[in-house]
Amino acid sequence: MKVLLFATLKERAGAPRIDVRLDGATTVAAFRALVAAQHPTLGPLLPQALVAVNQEFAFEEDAISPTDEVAIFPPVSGG
Amino acid sequence: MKVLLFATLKERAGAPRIDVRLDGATTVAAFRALVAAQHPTLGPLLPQALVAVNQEFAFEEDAISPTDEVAIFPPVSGG
Amino acid sequence: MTTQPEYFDITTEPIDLNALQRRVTTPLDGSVVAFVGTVRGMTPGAREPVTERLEYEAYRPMARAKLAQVAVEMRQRFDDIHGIALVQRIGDMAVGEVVVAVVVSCGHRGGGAFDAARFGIDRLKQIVPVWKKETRPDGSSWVEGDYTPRPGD
Amino acid sequence: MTTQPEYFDITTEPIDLNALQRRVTTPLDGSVVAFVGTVRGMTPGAREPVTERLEYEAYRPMARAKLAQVAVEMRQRFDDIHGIALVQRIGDMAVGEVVVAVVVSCGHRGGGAFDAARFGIDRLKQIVPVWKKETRPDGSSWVEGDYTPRPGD
Repeated sequence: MKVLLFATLKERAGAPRIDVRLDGATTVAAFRALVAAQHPTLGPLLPQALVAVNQEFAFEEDAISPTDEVAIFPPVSGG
Repeated sequence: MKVLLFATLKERAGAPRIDVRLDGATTVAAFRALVAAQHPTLGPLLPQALVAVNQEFAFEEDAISPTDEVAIFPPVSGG
Repeated sequence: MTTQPEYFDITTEPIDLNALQRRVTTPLDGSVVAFVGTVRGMTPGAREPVTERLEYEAYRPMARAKLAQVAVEMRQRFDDIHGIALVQRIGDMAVGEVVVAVVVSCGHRGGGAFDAARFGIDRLKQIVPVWKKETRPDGSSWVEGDYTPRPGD
Repeated sequence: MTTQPEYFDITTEPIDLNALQRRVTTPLDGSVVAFVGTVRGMTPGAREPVTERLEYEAYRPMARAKLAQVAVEMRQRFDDIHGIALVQRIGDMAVGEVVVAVVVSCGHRGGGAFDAARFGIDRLKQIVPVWKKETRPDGSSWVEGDYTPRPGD
């Protein structure tokens, strides 16, 4: 699945989106581990990163399925 | 001396300024009585009216001299 | 550039909020708060609920001086604010038009700008010699102020 | 005309405060409060006191949805407010430029518009997915946010 990246994560990856292989539904916590394994360069940023699923903040036990719109980004700093 | 009027007082007098005869310095309280005597049409409005002397609010015992800039107006309602 | 820009005006021209924001904003400022007074057309519950127009007049030189006094009092109470703009429009205005603006800048959004703007509009309505006449469907009349100045005002 | 106009935007265009004021003002309103965030150039006491530019990016569809959520929360807390405009500018901005605006109308100056605007900017900075990169004389870096969303955010 395509995963959207913003700010520091986009900069570190060198791209606004990455591919993550996901075999069926999982949790945000497990998804974080998958991304770290498949994209080691993002590893140091993932523990503090926020995950959004279908444009809502998602928490560690929330579900992710391959058809969801998923984004990973640092805590927001707008305004 | 010329005395400036605003809002209800101007409307009642039919003019933005009136002449008030003043023989030397007096107090705001006495000035109010002089205006009422010389311009009876303003009489009903004077008790609640504010008096400004040289563009500062003036109070009953404050002095007025014939060379001051004096204005009479109702409580403000701007903003 | 001064860190305490000030702008006071009694004007018949429309009030430009973008221009006032630029006037008050210094390089130290990340926050600007504006209070804007507009001509309200309907006041549910009032005895005369519908306003068509308001006509404002001012004792201009005194009004300008009192705007400056309001700014002094704002700075006395809120010591982290930087720029202040106080503008009262006068003349004839229709429902929805901007009549008055109090615009204040400060460094951070948690600073004094919100409270300073609130104090500023309250104070302006107490001591700045401006009056308004209201036109309603049934006629027109002067709006009565309810503040009596005290020594020091 | 609705008495609860709303306007939400994530935009690369300059923010026009006059237009936002007009958008939120209904015939029931005599008061509009605007909080405006600007690019601060100097932050005395900070480790890196000088900012030259800020570059903002957003997760646009989510950011727009979160602006709408901020408005819902504003109405839940301040039930006398009428119009709400929430606009975040993104892209590259110089010191002094307007980055964000929270504009709220209500009937009277003693109503909820001041507190609603203050709540609105605080909440916007917590939950709207926007990030800024700061350029200083010595280089550039992303500004770190400090809020961790909770369920319901």
